[in-house]
Amino acid sequence: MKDDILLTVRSVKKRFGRREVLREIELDLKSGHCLQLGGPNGAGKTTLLRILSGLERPDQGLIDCGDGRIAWKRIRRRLLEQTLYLHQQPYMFDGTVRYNLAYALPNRLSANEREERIKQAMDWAGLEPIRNTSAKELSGGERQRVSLARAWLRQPRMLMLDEPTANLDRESRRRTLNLLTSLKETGMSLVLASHDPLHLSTLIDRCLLLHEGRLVETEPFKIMPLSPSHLPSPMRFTA
Amino acid sequence: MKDDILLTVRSVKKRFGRREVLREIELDLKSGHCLQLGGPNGAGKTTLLRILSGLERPDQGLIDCGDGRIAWKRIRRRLLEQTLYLHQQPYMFDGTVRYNLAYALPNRLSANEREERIKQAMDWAGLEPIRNTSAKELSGGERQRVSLARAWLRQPRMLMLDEPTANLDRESRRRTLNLLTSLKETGMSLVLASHDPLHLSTLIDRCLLLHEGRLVETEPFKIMPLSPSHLPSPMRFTA
Amino acid sequence: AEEYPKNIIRLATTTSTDNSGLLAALLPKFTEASGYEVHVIAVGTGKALRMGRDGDVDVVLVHARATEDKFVAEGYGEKRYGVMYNDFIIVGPKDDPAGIRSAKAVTQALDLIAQTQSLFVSRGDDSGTHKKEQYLWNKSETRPSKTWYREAGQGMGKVLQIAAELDAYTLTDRGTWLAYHNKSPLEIRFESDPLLYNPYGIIAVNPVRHPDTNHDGAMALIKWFISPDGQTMIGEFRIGKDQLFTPSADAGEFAAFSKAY
Amino acid sequence: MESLSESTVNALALLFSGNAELWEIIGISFRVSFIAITVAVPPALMTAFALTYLHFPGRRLLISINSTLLSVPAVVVGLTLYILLSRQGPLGEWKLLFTQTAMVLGQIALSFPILAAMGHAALQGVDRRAWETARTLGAGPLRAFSTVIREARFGLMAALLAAFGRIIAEVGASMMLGGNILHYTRNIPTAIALETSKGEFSQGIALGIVLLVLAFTLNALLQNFQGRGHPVS
Amino acid sequence: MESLSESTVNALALLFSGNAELWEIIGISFRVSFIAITVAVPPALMTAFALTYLHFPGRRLLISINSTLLSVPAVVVGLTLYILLSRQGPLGEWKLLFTQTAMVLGQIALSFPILAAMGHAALQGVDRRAWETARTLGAGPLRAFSTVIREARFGLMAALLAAFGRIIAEVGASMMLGGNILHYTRNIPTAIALETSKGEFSQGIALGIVLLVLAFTLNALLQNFQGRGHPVS
Ligand SMILES: Nc1ncnc2c1ncn2[C@@H]1O[C@H](COP(=O)(O)OP(=O)(O)OP(=O)(O)O)[C@@H](O)[C@H]1O
Ligand SMILES: Nc1ncnc2c1ncn2[C@@H]1O[C@H](COP(=O)(O)OP(=O)(O)OP(=O)(O)O)[C@@H](O)[C@H]1O
Ligand SMILES: [Mg+2]
Ligand SMILES: [Mg+2]
Repeated sequence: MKDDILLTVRSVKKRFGRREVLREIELDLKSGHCLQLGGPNGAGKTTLLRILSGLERPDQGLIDCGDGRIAWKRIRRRLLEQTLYLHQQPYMFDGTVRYNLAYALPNRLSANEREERIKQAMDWAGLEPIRNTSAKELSGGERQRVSLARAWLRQPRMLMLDEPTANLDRESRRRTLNLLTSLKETGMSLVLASHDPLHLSTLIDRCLLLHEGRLVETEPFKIMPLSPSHLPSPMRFTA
Repeated sequence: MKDDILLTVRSVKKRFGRREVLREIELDLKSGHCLQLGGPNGAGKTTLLRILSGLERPDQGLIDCGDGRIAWKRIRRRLLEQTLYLHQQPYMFDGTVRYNLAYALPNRLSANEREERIKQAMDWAGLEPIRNTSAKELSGGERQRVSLARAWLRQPRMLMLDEPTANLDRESRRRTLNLLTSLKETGMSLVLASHDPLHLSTLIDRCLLLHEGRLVETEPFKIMPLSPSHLPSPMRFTA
Repeated sequence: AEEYPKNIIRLATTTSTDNSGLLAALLPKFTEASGYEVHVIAVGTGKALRMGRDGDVDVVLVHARATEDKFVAEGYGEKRYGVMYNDFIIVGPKDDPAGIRSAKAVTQALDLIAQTQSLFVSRGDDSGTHKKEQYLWNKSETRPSKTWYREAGQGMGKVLQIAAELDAYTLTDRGTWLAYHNKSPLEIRFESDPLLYNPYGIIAVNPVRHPDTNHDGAMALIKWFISPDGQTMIGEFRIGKDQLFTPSADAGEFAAFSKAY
Repeated sequence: MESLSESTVNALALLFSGNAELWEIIGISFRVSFIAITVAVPPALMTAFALTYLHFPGRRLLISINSTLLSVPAVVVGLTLYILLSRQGPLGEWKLLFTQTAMVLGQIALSFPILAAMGHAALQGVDRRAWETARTLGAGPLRAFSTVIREARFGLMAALLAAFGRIIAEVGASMMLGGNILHYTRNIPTAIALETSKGEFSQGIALGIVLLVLAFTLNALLQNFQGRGHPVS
Repeated sequence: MESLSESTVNALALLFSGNAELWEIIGISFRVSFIAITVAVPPALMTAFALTYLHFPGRRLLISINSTLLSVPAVVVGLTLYILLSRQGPLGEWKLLFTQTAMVLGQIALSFPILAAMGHAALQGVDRRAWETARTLGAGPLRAFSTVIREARFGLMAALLAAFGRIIAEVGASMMLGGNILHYTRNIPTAIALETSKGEFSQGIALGIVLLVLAFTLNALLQNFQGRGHPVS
């Protein structure tokens, strides 16, 4: 299963107004790999993750998740099916914590299975005491945990994580690392945008830096040089 | 100016439904001091900061910011005048980045002064290139930077920072540290809730941990023990 | 599409016949006798005739003689049958500022109103009453002027209310007045002039033009209205002790009618 | 003149004594308006959704046109439909004039712009992450749509109430299209208009109060479903 | 029957040829409705704000009552004011009946519940952090209030348009309180009602079109101020 390429990205571009945020994105995402996406604020990390999840439409370029060249509409549907994007600021549906978790469950499960899995997710994320609280009222870290628990319940093929450990306390970070590690072992691919990758460093297979709208390879833990002038010229990567 | 006590908090309580989030908060905040507020997710850090900023009403207890015992309505007005609360997830007004910054300026300034200060704030936060972007579209880090720039423009007596460095890149964190250090030197008091206080460690005068609704003193960098059972019994602090 | 059932007759009529309660008193008897049900659509004379012209109703009962004749002449309606009449009156404030109580003729009454510039409220809605009023102003020597003449553009009941509020004169049919006079501070200030005669006619919509109207029903209704039974009932209809309408159907017409249908 | 309180009491007495004619009028009112709103809601919601989530040419124009439709007087709506449905009109074949169906059509035309305009405003107020989160959590477009609607339910309910209030109380179009025929198309507002035109004010007020009482009951019921009625701050 | 397009052309020709009587009617319509909405907006906004941001006993009840008021037929509003203002009524001294002032009062009563209910829904949709951020950045209650209103302007504009559309097009109350007196209180909707009651359908339609054209122009102007008309996603 490993080494399957789940996602191929070629010369993807995206602009907002007159600002070219992504100029030429080239990327291959392998099954069971974790890719760390670095870059300063406003570099385009969120934009790229959203494109890879089918939430944002690129202006140009090719994205292939196993179906070859198809129209964006179909690619979009495939991406939405296969990936899960974890918002940088998670959105909670109006309802209890339990409602928010149940939302992510696949339809085909039986009532018992659903209960079982929701219970597991709550235990993992420590949400049991607040299962009936309105999710809109949760603290920052609790929201982040609900968001991660939803990802675990959904179990997509690819997981796009936008700052998953921001707002989490130390214990939750440890658990998140464990969770992501086990998910990765099942063959799930992860793309991680984070300014604090330290907590998840054992997870990361490769580090990429978004520099002037291109992806450049960089060494782990040097992902945020203050002056990026010495960087190598852009090239293609296989994560 | 230093060592003035700006804020005295006595046995403040707050519950949400049946959950007692704050049980017995005792705190003195001195001018020019920085206090780090620790505690796991859902401990009540945000709730406490919001109470201290006049945004949330405590169920019980005494808060004194120099006027003695007065009705909550008046305390609230005083707190709103003297403190600024930096939301854990900053809110951007519908408008450009420039509009959002200008909002925080005191009214009494002349047009020239306003321009000057907005320019300084933009330079500091690196917002010049996106001054006319709609603030609702900003990236996570950019929002955080606008939020900090607004705090600098407002220059309150006390600053309540809720996860100010989450989502910030390395350079922005460095600048934030510089900013907060210089603000502190002018006599401003800071209360900082953060799961990543490392970046701001040189700033912190004292660390407090929210434990079961009470504040307990702890050593810097040990603020988040995984099992808080060995903690000392609650006591009163002067920060 | 839902077919309008054949036992239903659609009657467009003026508000005066409906609001006075006449139809509510008469029609159940007709239904009992004939089996037809009557849907009453109460609107102004102009609109009632318009509905007949477009074939949206089966029969019309209105009071605007000249317009009715034109309606028949243009082939929209079959034949006009006289049913009943009442008369118009001028009502006004108790103290009668224009002093029309002593007027000899209705035209003189109107002249007095104009000369004293007393407020006068007009229907202004092209109804039978409005047409009559315009006819009377034309007969008189003076013309309305904006300063004291108010065109309300509403039904008779509303105009009576407006006149009451403004302490103004107005021309009304006796039927509506009798229905209202208990609630109104106004009083009859002028009556009994041959020019104020107000006849009501009933006309079936021309089945040649509109084959899908309920012509049989329309004829049954007309027949009943002009039959001795119907005529008696019209004559016996009272509000309090006042008779509202005087039956006026032509017996010869009824005889001819009975022969034909 | 009968006093207001007196006529209120009389009206309620009539209502609860099961006066058949009154209940018939009430029944017609609610039947017609319920059908109209039921038919109008789905396309109006779709329109509101399209205006909120789809970029397409002429979008702004459509919004403008829709808000303009809000200012179409009911009599004009009634008149236009009247001309269409009259025997002479293009749809005269259907023989709908002076039936409840015609009233339903009129009320649909009246409620649609309100539902679409207010629905648009309500959906516009929902964070776009609601839609995205639903989709990325595996919801199909339909489920995501219903999730967004759920998030906007407070505003949508206001839209529903405003639209229902408008048509249940509307007199111009009902009068013109239904003809105010007793037992068939006389509903509460046309009955009120009739009574007041006869100068029977207290009857009119009484019917108005009946309408109010029923509307209030309905509202209270709906608000229970609505949930988020608590203040923001 | 004159065709629809023909009467449209005729109406517009009348409009632009400066037909005095037509423009007088238009003037009365807009004058009355503008004054009414100007008077109604501030208290309605206050109410909406209180419903959104203040906890007070009876809040839910007030919301229910307000939504219920949406279903009050215009004729009932008209009738109630009529009884108050008539000679026999408690305010008969003022001699307001059948004046434009009476029409203004009626339209205020009609627009208030719409403005309050839709305004409440719009304000409820604004993130509570908007208010908090404003206050904590040093804005006084008044400035924070106007900031929240600015954030909700899309929904509030929809409320304004709906309310204005309702009263500019409303016929029942205007007819009853104004009396449809030519040169004094005849406005567009009552004029339309009059024309159609005469069976002059094309005249009625023509006036309706005049109203539409003017409403559309007004809408287009307002939308320019509004700004956030772009789709959410
Ligand atoms: N919808 C939009 N309209 C206009 N500009 C946008 C939009 N979305 C993003 N941007 C801009 O594009 C740039 C890239 O944004 P993005 O959110 O991808 O950055 P990021 O790398 O995730 O930053 P951060 O580390 O701060 O989260 C930013 O400057 C942002 O202001
Ligand atoms: N308005 C509210 N209604 C109900 N519960 C609330 C409300 N606000 C906060 N809570 C609950 O109170 C607890 C404390 O919340 P608070 O936001 O203060 O935590 P925190 O210490 O800031 O957590 P984090 O580190 O995750 O930001 C949480 O469990 C939260 O769910
Ligand atoms: Mg980002
Ligand atoms: Mg918090």
